[in-house]
Amino acid sequence: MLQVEKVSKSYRSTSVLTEVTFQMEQGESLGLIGESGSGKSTMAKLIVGLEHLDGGQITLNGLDFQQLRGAELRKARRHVQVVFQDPWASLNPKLPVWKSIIEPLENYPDVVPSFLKGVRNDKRKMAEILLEKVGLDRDFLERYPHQLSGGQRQRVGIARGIGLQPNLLICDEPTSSLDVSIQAQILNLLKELKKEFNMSYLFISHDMASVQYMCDRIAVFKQGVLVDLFLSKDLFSDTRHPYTKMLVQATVER
Amino acid sequence: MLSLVRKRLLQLVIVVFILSIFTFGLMKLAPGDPVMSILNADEMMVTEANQANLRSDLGFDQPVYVQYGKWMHGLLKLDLGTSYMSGKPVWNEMMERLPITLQLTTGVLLVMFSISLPLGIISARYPRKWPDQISRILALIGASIPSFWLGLMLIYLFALKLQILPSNGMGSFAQMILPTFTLGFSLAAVYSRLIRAGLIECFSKDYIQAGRARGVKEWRILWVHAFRAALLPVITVFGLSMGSLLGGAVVIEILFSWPGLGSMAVDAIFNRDYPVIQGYVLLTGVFVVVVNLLVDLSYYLIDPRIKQGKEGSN
Amino acid sequence: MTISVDFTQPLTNDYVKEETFFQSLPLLEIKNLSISSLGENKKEDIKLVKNINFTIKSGEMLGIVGESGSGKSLTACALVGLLPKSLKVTEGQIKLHGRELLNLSEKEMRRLRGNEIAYIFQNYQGSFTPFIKIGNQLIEALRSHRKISKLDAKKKVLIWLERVKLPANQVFTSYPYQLSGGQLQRAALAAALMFQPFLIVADEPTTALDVLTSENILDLLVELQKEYNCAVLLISHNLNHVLKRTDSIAVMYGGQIVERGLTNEIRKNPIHPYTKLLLQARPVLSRVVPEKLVVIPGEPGLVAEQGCAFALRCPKSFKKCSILPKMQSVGDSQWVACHAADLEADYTNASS
Amino acid sequence: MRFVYAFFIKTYLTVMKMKNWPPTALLGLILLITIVLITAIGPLLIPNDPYMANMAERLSSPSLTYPFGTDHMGRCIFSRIVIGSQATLGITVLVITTVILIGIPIGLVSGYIGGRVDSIVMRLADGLIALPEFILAIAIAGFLGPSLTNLMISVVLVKWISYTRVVRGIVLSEREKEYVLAARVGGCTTWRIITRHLLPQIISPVLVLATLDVGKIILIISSLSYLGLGAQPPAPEWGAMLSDGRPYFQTFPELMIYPGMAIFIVVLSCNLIGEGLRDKLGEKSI
Repeated sequence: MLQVEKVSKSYRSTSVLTEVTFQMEQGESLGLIGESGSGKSTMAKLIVGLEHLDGGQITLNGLDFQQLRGAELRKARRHVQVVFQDPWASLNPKLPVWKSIIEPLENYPDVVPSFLKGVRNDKRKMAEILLEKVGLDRDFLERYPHQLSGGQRQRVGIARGIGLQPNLLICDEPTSSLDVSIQAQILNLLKELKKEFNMSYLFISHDMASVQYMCDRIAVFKQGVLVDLFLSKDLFSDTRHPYTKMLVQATVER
Repeated sequence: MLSLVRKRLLQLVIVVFILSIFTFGLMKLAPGDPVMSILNADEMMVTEANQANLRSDLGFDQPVYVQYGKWMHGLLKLDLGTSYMSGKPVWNEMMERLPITLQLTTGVLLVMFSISLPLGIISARYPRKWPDQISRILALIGASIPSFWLGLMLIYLFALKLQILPSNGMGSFAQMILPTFTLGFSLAAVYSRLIRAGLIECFSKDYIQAGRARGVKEWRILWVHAFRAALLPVITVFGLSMGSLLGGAVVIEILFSWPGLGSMAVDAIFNRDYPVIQGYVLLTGVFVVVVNLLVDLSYYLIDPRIKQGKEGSN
Repeated sequence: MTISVDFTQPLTNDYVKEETFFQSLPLLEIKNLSISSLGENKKEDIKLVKNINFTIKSGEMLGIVGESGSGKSLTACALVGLLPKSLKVTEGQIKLHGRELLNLSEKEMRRLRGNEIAYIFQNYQGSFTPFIKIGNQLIEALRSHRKISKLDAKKKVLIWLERVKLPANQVFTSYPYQLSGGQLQRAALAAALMFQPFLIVADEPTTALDVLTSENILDLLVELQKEYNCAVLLISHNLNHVLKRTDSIAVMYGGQIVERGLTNEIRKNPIHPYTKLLLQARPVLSRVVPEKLVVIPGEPGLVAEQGCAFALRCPKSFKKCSILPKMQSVGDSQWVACHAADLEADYTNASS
Repeated sequence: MRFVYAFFIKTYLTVMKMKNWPPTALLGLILLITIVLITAIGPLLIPNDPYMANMAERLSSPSLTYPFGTDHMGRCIFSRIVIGSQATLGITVLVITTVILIGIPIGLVSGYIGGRVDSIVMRLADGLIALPEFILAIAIAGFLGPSLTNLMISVVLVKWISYTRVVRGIVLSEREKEYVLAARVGGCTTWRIITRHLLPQIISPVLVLATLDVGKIILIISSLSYLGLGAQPPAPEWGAMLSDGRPYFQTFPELMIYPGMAIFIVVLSCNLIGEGLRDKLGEKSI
């Protein structure tokens, strides 16, 4: 479904990504792990076309985003959505929750996800169904972001992300700014939704334990280079890259 | 550092260029005939012949771009043309009047800082207490009062009623007091709030707390750690408000009959003495850009991060 | 100017602190401490920290664990007298070597800060004033407490930068923005340890740092703590860090300490439902990945106004939880404030 | 037009949603509303024709017929001040509306789309910023000749750029925020991002800036009129009235006091409101 081939990117002569290659299948979840500045978030922006490539190719469902322009690009983009890192910044503070949630659906009026059949013209009803999917009740429809807690905001962000029933949902550190007791809630929710909609996840994180919990495969980034790519069950294998071993060592409890 | 200077010098050139086109263009757009006003000023019989003579003397019979070229050429040699009224070179006339305006602005700056610095610091140390409230009310009044009216009222009170200060003229210290205070007060009112806001923001910064946690003495926190950072916004606005200072100076010079650059410009406007207006606008523009260049350089001295260009935008 | 540093000299402090005298007493004793926010009319508004008690001994590392709003950082700020102006300590005692800190004047408090209690902040960028070189800031701190010449101060600073494994001469002449997060936090560690304080308060010292850098910094903190036998109060929401390194733990929820005791005991045998859930709810690296994580219902902001703060989110809450549970000892070195713990007491004793 | 409509509706809603106004701002609001009312029904209030000269009663002291006395031409000062507010307030409202309608769209486009438009606008701004507002107004009035229209043109020319700069600055910082990225990922068109996501963010700062600018504009207009570069006699504009009265100032200060007070009160009420709005809406930067 997603093909990333020899992708390179640099900002002002500093190289952020160097010849990164990987593939993803439908329904699979891949974890990208690395320290800050390792290029994992840039990878996400490149995949949704928020940034331009310097070299290489990214294709989603056979479409090359870098070749598409204007309306065509918008049309293609609906298959990939993003849940952002900072729940405080990712919602427009001036819009009530339900308007934020259904915005993608407003932008793509001809997309009818299976769970919204029959209510496609009723915006509030759609927002209500989506909220229910992420475990919030209809009382939240009219609230503004500042009236929600961090965890609730992140749920709203997820509701917006799944509205178009995308093939690929990119989760960019979705729990890193949340409290410990909320992290588990969000991770469980994401895992359930994935099963329900057969979505693929690109799960970006710096926490090895979350990635192991969420993903089938793990890709380790170090300074823009993909140093290790393996199945989650092989995490403790001796053949792991030394850098991966260091990360595991730091995360594991003595 | 060097690249910053280069960038700013380039900007200076661009600004002068834009200004020159702007003033030259406006002069061409201007209604009324300068030739007529020159001749009228001489109080001679105006004939067709001496109109035509003067027209070609001034080069008005040539195409616009040639006139502009000539004018620019002169500009590079500091030749801004000749005043229609006095017949003297504009540059010389401006240089005669510049010291007067400088004397006024220096005085105003002194008044401004000696009022606003203590007021700003005190109200930042005791926010929402009475010194802060007083400075807030003063700031509101200062920002709302027309400076020429304040000047008139001060003249009425101190010169006419109490007769303790001269109402106009320049030269003596007593004659400095009313003009500098009139303008200094309005500006100080605004500045004291800026200094307060800057300081309060700095007090809330983590590094102030960190300094305290290391046991650094409170006066050092204020003067070494907070004040220096608070200077940044103050200096920025100082650069930007060079304008209000020069603009205010025009009114004050007229009000107190100081023969500075401002009153020269206003006289020139009424006499349609375009070369003088042109010269005045150019000189002020260059002056403001130079002051802002100095402001930018002082940023660099205050905050080394700017060297990296991290806050170089804007 | 470069100064050659003689590393053969012993790194003794200028003052000989009378440590032996205090050995028998706990180093820091917090009794019944409450912090409230003051409303507009200066009346007591909301109680943010409620009657907490704990002690730290010399050389001990105590971890305070809690989520946002649990009051852990406020407690730390109160220790050094740096609470924001809108907050106030309304009851209780903070005793360092038996000396009441809350009665000290601002001047005495300043002398104490840095010198006897050092503080390391979460936001490493905020630890140093951005436009002053690191070296000068460290010298400034030294000279705030000691009568020492600039040259001697510089020597001492360089030694300490070296001790925290930084390239001393280079860091000395750097501005904060020229250093990485890890380097800055090391420099902050040097600033804290320079005076060989009795107590270091580390408020989320590595939260903003990468995984590997965090580990290195915390390892260094432990190493130096052992060497100089000072106490450390490590505040963190990262259970992993706290479990790995501390000697004892206090778990806070909604301004109350709900459980405290030796780290090993609590790890093996958490009693308070909140502690239990916290330990289970986070993803842990292991060979067997659970299908589902244990979830704590609700949000950290959900705090019961009366009785047990956690009651509204607690799966085991019952009628009695509307009365504030008392802190009671469970075993030799573990205390818990929970009514449900009474019911389970027999079970826990049997298992441990 | 949709844009203009959206902007004013949203501004209105922003103001209406605000609660707990500080008392000083309320005072300013009440003052300003009173002044606007007086301006509106001014012709009904005035006891005398503001233009009618009566040399027999020149420079007379306040009386029942002439509440504030008469000027050097025997005209009723009170009537002239009341009618004068029409000129001052009318010009100011016209100028500030024009400035907003020019400044905001350019700022939005320049900030969000960037590229060549942005660099041209910014070079122009650099050029204009070098000239102090007041000096530029003097220059334009000087070249085009002293008149109210030229005065308005010059103030608009001077002021739009500061709105463009503010709007552009906000857009530059907002467009990198995650909610705008999320809107892009969610398939929003550029137009929709600008109107729906960015426009609401600039309303409060522009509102604050505009209220504070109203005061500044009144001051500029009256100062220039005082210098003789704005409203021309016999028009009853406050600044021009002050200028007219200057020669009689020593013997008859009332000529100066009342118009000056009028300017001061109007500007003060605008500044009180502006400060209240700034504190309420949290726009500390302006």
